[in-house]
Amino acid sequence: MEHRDKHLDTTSLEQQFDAKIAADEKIEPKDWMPEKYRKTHIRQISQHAHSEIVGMLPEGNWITRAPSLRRKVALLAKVQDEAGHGLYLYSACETLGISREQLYEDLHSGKAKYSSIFNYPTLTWADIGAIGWLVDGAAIINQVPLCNTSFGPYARAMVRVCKEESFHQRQGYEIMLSLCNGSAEQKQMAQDALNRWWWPSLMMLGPTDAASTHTEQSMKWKLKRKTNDELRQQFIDQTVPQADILGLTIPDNDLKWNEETGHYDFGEIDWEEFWQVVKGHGPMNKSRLDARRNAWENGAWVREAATAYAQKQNERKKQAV
Amino acid sequence: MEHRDKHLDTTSLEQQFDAKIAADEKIEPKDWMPEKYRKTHIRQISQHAHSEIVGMLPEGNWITRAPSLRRKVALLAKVQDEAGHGLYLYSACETLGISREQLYEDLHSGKAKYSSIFNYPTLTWADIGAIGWLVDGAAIINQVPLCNTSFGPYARAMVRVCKEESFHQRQGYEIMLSLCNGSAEQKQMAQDALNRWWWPSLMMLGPTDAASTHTEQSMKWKLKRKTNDELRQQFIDQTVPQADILGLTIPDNDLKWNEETGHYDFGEIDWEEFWQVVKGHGPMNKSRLDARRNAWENGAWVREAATAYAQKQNERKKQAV
Amino acid sequence: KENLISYLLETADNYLILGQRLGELCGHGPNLEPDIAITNIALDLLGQVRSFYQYASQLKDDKTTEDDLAFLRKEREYKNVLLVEQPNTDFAYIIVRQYFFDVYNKLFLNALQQSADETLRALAFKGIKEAAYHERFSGDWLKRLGDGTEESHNRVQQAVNDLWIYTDELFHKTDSSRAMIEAGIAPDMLQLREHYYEKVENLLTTTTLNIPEVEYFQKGGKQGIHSEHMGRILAEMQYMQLAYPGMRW
Amino acid sequence: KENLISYLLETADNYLILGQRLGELCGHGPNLEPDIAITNIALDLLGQVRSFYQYASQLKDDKTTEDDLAFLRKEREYKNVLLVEQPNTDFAYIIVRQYFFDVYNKLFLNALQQSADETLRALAFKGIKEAAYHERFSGDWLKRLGDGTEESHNRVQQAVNDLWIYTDELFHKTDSSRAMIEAGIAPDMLQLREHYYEKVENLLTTTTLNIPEVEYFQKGGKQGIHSEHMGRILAEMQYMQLAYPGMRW
Repeated sequence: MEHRDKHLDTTSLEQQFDAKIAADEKIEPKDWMPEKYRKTHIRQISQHAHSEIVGMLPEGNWITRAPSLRRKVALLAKVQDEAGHGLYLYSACETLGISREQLYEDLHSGKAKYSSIFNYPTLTWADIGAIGWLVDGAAIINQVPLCNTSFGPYARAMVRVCKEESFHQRQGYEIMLSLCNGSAEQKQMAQDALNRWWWPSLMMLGPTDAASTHTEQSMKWKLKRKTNDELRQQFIDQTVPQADILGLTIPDNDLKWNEETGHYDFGEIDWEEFWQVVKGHGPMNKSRLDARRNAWENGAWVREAATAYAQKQNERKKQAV
Repeated sequence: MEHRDKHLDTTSLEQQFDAKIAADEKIEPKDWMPEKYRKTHIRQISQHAHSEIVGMLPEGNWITRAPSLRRKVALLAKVQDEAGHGLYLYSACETLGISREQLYEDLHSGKAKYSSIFNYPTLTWADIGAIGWLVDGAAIINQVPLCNTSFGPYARAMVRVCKEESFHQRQGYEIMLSLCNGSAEQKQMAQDALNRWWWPSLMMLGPTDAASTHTEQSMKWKLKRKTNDELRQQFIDQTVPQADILGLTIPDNDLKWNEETGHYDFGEIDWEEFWQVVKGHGPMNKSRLDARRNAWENGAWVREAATAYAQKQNERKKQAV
Repeated sequence: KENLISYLLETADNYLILGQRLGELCGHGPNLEPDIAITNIALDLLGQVRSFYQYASQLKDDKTTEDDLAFLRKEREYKNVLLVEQPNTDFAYIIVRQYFFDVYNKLFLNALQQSADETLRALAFKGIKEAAYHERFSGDWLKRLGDGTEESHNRVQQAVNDLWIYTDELFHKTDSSRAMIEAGIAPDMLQLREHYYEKVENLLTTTTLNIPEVEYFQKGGKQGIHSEHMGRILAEMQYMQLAYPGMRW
Repeated sequence: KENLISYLLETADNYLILGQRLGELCGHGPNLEPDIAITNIALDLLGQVRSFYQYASQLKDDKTTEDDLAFLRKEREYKNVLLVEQPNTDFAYIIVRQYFFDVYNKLFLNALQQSADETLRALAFKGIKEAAYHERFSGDWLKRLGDGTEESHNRVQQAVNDLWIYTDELFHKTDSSRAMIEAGIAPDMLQLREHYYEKVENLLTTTTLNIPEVEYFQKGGKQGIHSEHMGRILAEMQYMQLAYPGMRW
């Protein structure tokens, strides 16, 4: 009987849970949730948080070399925003019962993933523009639907993130615009950045639907509302006219407007490269993880000092009482 | 009796030793020498060796930024020569029964000194010219007499050192000449370097005779043949016309030709500054010693590996026999 | 006017170089919170830089822009003190360098609110709240490190020992600052020197750190005689402006 | 002619960037003898750089000097392989990077002695003895570190693991090198690839080091797609030429 009750119990909890989601109500940390939901969310939110943190590195690479004070300030603020996003997202993830230390450990050991796009180097100032325009552009397309995802803390974090991301994207586009309205050398720099970031940005939207796992379940939980291929098409349709305004050429000979579908057709993506980078063989995989690990390890004594100090202060307060 | 014999013995050895020096014969490492002679030589030769090694740092600071390939190659070769000088001099010092490790330890602990001139920073490319012209110029004046000093290994090392130093000095002067024949900005850079290096170079020739210790003994042992003030006058007399050719102004309002003495009169030296730098308060004292210490400490595992490998090889050879 | 321009540069160069040093750290902090806070400080400082340089270029009235002032001077023309160009050796150095500067900066901006120059009064007013926040941040961390673990105590003591010799230069007068003091435009910081050391020494002592005994302080930055670090800071900072002269970004 | 110029740059850029990296070390070696030896290698490499660039500027016939080629190109225009721009992490990295390059360089210069281009034959002839000396130096140290202490073994194994992925790029063909191979001017290094790995793996094995198992090699340098280190190398190296354009030194 007991056994049976429990079974019934879980079933009814699960039904309530499904009903909540179907009714567009939020799941909160204290609510019951299926273990798979928790795990999937930990994986996705932490991956998202790690992407923000690792994503600070390629752009951070240009802070000391930004070409004007105005751009230096804007870039610093942008990278700082990414740290802030990391913070919201780690906090959201922590509500699912995992510690920040554990999340970092999984990042540093290579167990957790982050967006592969950050495994490419930033070679010129135009890359800062291209990342804002294309990478943040693709990120927004991925993220806007998440503002309505089922898990409350994640949805609320995404509302803040998305607001800032669109600002970053405009800023990135504005850098590209300055370059394209500048000297021939500057315009060439912009074109070169587009050439290098275009395909990786398309890959950011995930493997083709055929190769993609988890999609159905994620749709149900509103972790996904469109398929990867739909999002990719949306990104391309939105970005091509922006490139036209810049006077830049998208590095895809097969790209052309299709009157019939009302979308752009585009060329074959080199998925071999994508999977190599995911597997850790991108130009900067090692360098990015080393940088994160070094920051964490070199900071250990600082964190220990802060903890020790807080304990001492607590004890002093107690004694004073 | 025995005691008396020994005393007689030492006296006669000392007489032989003095006679040898008086006859301009060389003292060799295996020869008997008074303890004070040994100690004084260890101090002076090691100080000289340390100066070569520490002296690599201010010039080494510009290797990566040398303004042309030709200058980069020449500067690398020059700094390498200094390493070579260090090597000869440490070897000469080791013949007096002290190990290189001990010598380094004395440098790193601050017990042994090196030339204070290297405690100033190299701020512009012109400093590389000024160091060659002035610092090597003053060094040569200090060192040429040492080619005939009484201690054989030191004298022989100095012959090689002096030959290369004059080459360096010409090279430094040639850098100054290029700058002074260049743009107004380049000439100003040269003038600025002269302004900063002039007084420290004068100080390189040692405290005034009045403040100088050891001079008499050193004269006898041919560690010194002229007093500091004589050497300084020689340096000034030689350098002022060179500055004139460059069209640069020596930063000394009191400097003028004295028909009567046949020498240049010059202004008061700021000995306060000199002693501060000697005491370790120069702008770069800490930085120079840190750099040497770091190189030595970071290299410990390399030296240990080389020793371990050599031992293994020896054992293998033995076993093979 | 020449003196005012020179005084503005002398002041803002400190913010610029310290901001640049802090900018190197962005993304490499010991944790997200201090990483964000340090970037905030860098942003505040660079904001001040822009205001000061803009005012200076307005006075110059010869098409010199804020970016010309920031990026196109030669090393000998930068007037920042040696303290701010010291490297990010570890978090202890970063905090101590910051605290030594922040205490000065707060005193300075506070006094600058009495300036006879209206623009400077406004800049001081804007900056003082930020400076107070900076000092609280670096002071709090100094306490944590000083009274944290044995390791953190030793590291921060080392940083204090090494950086102490650069504090006195903050109070040195240059020809321009002297002229500005006389004109009532600049505060006479020498009069606040004692107050500065009292405050700093007080915090060090309460956090169990020793006050270094120093016979000789370093100087030179205000005369453009920098450490050998400065050349590398500039090579990186100026790269784009030098490699692509005269372009807009 | 365009292809030959491009091929000369592609070759000499390796020497330039490796020479620059080694130049950073001068005065900081673990002992005087290796310090001097490493500087010697830097000098040899920069000597080769000058000869190659001089030949290239002669061919260009448009007032381009060796220094223009060395100092005044943009990052994307440098064609060196990624291997040579890797940082001086520790002595093990320096030695492994050097050995991986030296073995290639000796094979290359040896083969270049058969070039149809007389100048290149002469450069190869001059360089081959130096290259043999370099390889002996780095190979000997690799043995010492590999078969020295446990620490040195681990460090050098780490360096081998990390740098191995940059070796394959040495053998990649570019459009220019392909054209030069067809013209009999450049050797086809791909044919020597097997020989290279045999030699390197042989030394690693005899010195008890493991040969890394690698699925994927890094590339991009020859197309001007460098690591993020390159920008900093150039900022420093180009500083004087950029800050003082068009001057003679």
